[in-house]
Amino acid sequence: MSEIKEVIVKTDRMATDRYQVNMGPQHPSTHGVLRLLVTLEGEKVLNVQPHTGYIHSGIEKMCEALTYPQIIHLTDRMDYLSAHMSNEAVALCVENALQVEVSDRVKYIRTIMDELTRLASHQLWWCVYGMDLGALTTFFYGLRDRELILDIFEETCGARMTVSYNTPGGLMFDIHPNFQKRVKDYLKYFKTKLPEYDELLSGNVIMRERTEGIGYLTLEDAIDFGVTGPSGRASGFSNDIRKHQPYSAYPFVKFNEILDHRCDSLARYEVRIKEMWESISIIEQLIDNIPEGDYALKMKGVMKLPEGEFYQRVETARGEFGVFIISDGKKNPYRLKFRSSGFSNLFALNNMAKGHKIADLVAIMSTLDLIIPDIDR
Amino acid sequence: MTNDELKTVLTERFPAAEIKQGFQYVEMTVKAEDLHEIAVQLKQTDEFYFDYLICLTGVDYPENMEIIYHLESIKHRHVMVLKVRTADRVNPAIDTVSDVWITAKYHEREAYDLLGIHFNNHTDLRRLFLEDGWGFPLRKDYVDEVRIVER
Amino acid sequence: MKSFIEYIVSIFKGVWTLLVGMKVTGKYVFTPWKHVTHKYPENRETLVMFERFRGEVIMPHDANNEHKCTGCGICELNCPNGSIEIISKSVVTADGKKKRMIDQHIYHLGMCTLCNLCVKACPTGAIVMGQKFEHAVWDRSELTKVLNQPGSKMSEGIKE
Amino acid sequence: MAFNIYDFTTLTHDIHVGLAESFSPFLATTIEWVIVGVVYLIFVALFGLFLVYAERKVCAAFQQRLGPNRVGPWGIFQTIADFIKLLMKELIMPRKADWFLYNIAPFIVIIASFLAIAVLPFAPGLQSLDFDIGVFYLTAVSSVGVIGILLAGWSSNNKFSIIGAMRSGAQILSYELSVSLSLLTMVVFAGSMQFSTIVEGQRDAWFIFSGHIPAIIAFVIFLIAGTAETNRGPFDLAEAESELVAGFHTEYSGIKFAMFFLAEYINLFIISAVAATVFLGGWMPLHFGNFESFNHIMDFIPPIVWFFMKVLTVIFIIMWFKWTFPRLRVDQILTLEWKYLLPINLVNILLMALVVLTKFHF
Repeated sequence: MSEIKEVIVKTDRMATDRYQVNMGPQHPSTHGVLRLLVTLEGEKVLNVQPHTGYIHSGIEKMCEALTYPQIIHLTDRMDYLSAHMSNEAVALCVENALQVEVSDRVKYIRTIMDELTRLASHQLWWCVYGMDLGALTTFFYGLRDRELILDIFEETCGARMTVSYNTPGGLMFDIHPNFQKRVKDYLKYFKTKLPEYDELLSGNVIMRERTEGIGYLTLEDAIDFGVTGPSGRASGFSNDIRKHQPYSAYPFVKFNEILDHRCDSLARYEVRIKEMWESISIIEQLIDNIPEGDYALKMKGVMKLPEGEFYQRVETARGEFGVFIISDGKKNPYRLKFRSSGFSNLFALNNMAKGHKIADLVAIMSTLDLIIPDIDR
Repeated sequence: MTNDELKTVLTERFPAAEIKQGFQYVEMTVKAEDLHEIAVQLKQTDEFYFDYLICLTGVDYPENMEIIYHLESIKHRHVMVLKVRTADRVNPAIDTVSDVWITAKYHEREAYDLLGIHFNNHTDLRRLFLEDGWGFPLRKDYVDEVRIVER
Repeated sequence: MKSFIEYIVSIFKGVWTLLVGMKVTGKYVFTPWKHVTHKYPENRETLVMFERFRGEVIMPHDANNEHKCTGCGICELNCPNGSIEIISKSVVTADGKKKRMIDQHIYHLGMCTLCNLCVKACPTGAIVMGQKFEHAVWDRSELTKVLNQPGSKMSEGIKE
Repeated sequence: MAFNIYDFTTLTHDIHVGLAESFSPFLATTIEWVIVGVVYLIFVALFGLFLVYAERKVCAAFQQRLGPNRVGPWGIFQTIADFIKLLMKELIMPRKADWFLYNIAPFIVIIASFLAIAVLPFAPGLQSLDFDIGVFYLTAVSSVGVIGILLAGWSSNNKFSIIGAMRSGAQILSYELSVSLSLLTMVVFAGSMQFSTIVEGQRDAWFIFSGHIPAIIAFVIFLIAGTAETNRGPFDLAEAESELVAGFHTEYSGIKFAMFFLAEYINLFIISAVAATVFLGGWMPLHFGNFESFNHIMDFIPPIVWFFMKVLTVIFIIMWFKWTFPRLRVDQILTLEWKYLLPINLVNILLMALVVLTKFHF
């Protein structure tokens, strides 16, 4: 109530011109239970206030009671579209703290899985973005292609989304014998479908009009707000952890960090489309060269981290993900903090959507690729 | 700058602070009253230029609360950890850095929500996730008999 | 004049991009045999899940109604959600020794996140992941299962 | 009563004569009205249901899905099941809604659709009103529906509804111009506003062929503007699911929602039928100048079948639009109308007038 009063007092014109709309928690475009308190003047957005917490599950608190291998299964459920990467972040953090080095085979498989996850996530983002713009057919094309990746996951990891495939010290299972063939088949298939994405949506004049120059986020603001991932890179914020602090097999592969300096919705769109091509290229470099070796190290039954503070950054599909473990030498972390990418990205929304139409607000929010459990944790 | 260089420069620049090499990054512990001043300097001095606040973590220790800032410079590509301890554990208060890094505004709201750390001069210090009057779940002495099942 | 030409060109370009988009969807509408829908309840008979698929935790019993579970409780320790409870009992064996045996291996499917940690930790391989995925029940209590069948016993030759 | 699938004139005439002989003139006219009303009602309800089903199936095909396939063979009873569900649902009204306007709005929308359907010639003799200002009448009544939409949005006491209604108002007012002007282009060509005359004028060649360039431009503009008038994607701003939840009918449930839903599909039918009548020859078979044998085969197909074939084709194209394109923004929708369609349309009328004057047509 206090917020509403504030807005009315601040208006310089008739207060009746402005009104507030609650988008969410049950709104078709928020993809989850996010509530946006939007102040409107006609169709123009004046202010967006995100209200989070509808799906806050206290994962950080839960982690304090769990052992390190057990934490993995919670990270699946935060950013459920980047499950592999979040799993890997915890696994890497624990491995670093214990100062063990996994075999190259594990590194390669992890990287391939990461990139497959990124592909799947960007596909889902693409189709949902189309849906938010009103092109409902894209939704099914994106899902159609994503299903096949999930099949690959299911065969090797045993689950489609909440994979829990990484463990501290390696992997849950070795890859399935069919894995390489399936991935190669998939890439061959998807390379024919990705140009279709461009034909259907990227080139479309309506889509161009809806995105060009919309949702401007300057480089300074992107850094200041901590907008990472493809959204930040579209503003020229070079923040690809894979490039700057390489982990797993990323040092072994050649790939480009996709940067765009146009800072608008279209740039964020195109960065993700280009990232899909990059992911394909990374997987192609690795898939035939998976070295022999153990898929998991022999770890102690009860892992106890040395006393200290350990931070691990990885690049998920929607930005930088950080795991910060403070250990007091016991089998559970003393404090565990997840730096989630969506959390920082969300709060730049007000800055980007101000002055645009309500339809653009939806489109801009969609380009940020928000996952609500990732924000609320 | 590498960690060692960073450590040297930081020691020169902030003699009052306690600086050590952590597991990965240089860690600098500052006094609560100096925090804002140092944060401004870390961001604006050209040799540091820590313009990107990666992560803000509040930790509940037995005697005090600690707030840990992970900072990165996009220009120089170095990372450091800034730490600050509050004097009080029950009613912790600390200066905000949200005017230095905007993203801190929301991370601080999260820390306020989950740990009850009060950030002075914060323009919009409301709870972020939980209802008003919930309690501060990330504190070690938080009890919730209904929702937390101990094994 | 130049802007007028641009205006005309923009119309034709715009229409062209729209037609390209319509080509893509048109390609699919006229090839209905390429539909990707799975007819799920109809294909129940032929639907084979991947061998590693994690549907639920089960305890295989052999023909003599014997399982491999020693009741050691490692799975219970490893479970992050507390979805496994081991109730053991003391049994007097043939040679007069007292021995702890499993009485009930209780599994709360409703709490399980299918993370595979219990299966991985099991020293005797007594529990495995089952393929069943249709878990809908009318009452929540039906989700609590006892994995070892009534009257079953541990098979011989399992080291503790 | 002589029933002739190729010409319903004798059938309707016989009914009229039979009634006039048996009853007093007043009673006969009343009974005729009732019969016509009931026939239209049944037709609209059935065709509406069919269109909903067709839309689902077509949309599914675009999206590589199967669409409804549970209720009955190929799911053909799905829409009937849905309709029964809607009939049985509770009618919920927001507490502070304007009771009168809220309840009357769906009826205004559906009445407007019914009014428009009256002038459409389905086949020879199957037309209830044959005004000499048929086109004029149609454009007039087809925009009455927007009043219902505005009332629905206003009276619902919901911000999303009012935004949707206002969008719809602005949109339909603008696109009414394009619809009328593109029809006017064809009126210039046909030299008549009477639908029967327009159809009769296409006996040798449909207007889209005989009017060549200006007719094709007018047809394209009519399709775009017509899609916008029916509030269908990519112009479905009034409903705009991802932005406004359901726009003006957010707060409607049960049968009142069904009325909006039905009206939307009737409007789709009307727009397609007008396009088919004015541009594609209505119930006229496909004729090519001197190919006598070809023309003869075409004549063998009954006119009513021709009419519905054309209508369904146009409906399919409009569905194709919807399931391919992203939605426009509200300012873009007005830009499209005022900066593109309207000037093109005005130039096109001039072009058409030139074509008619120089007799440069087939």
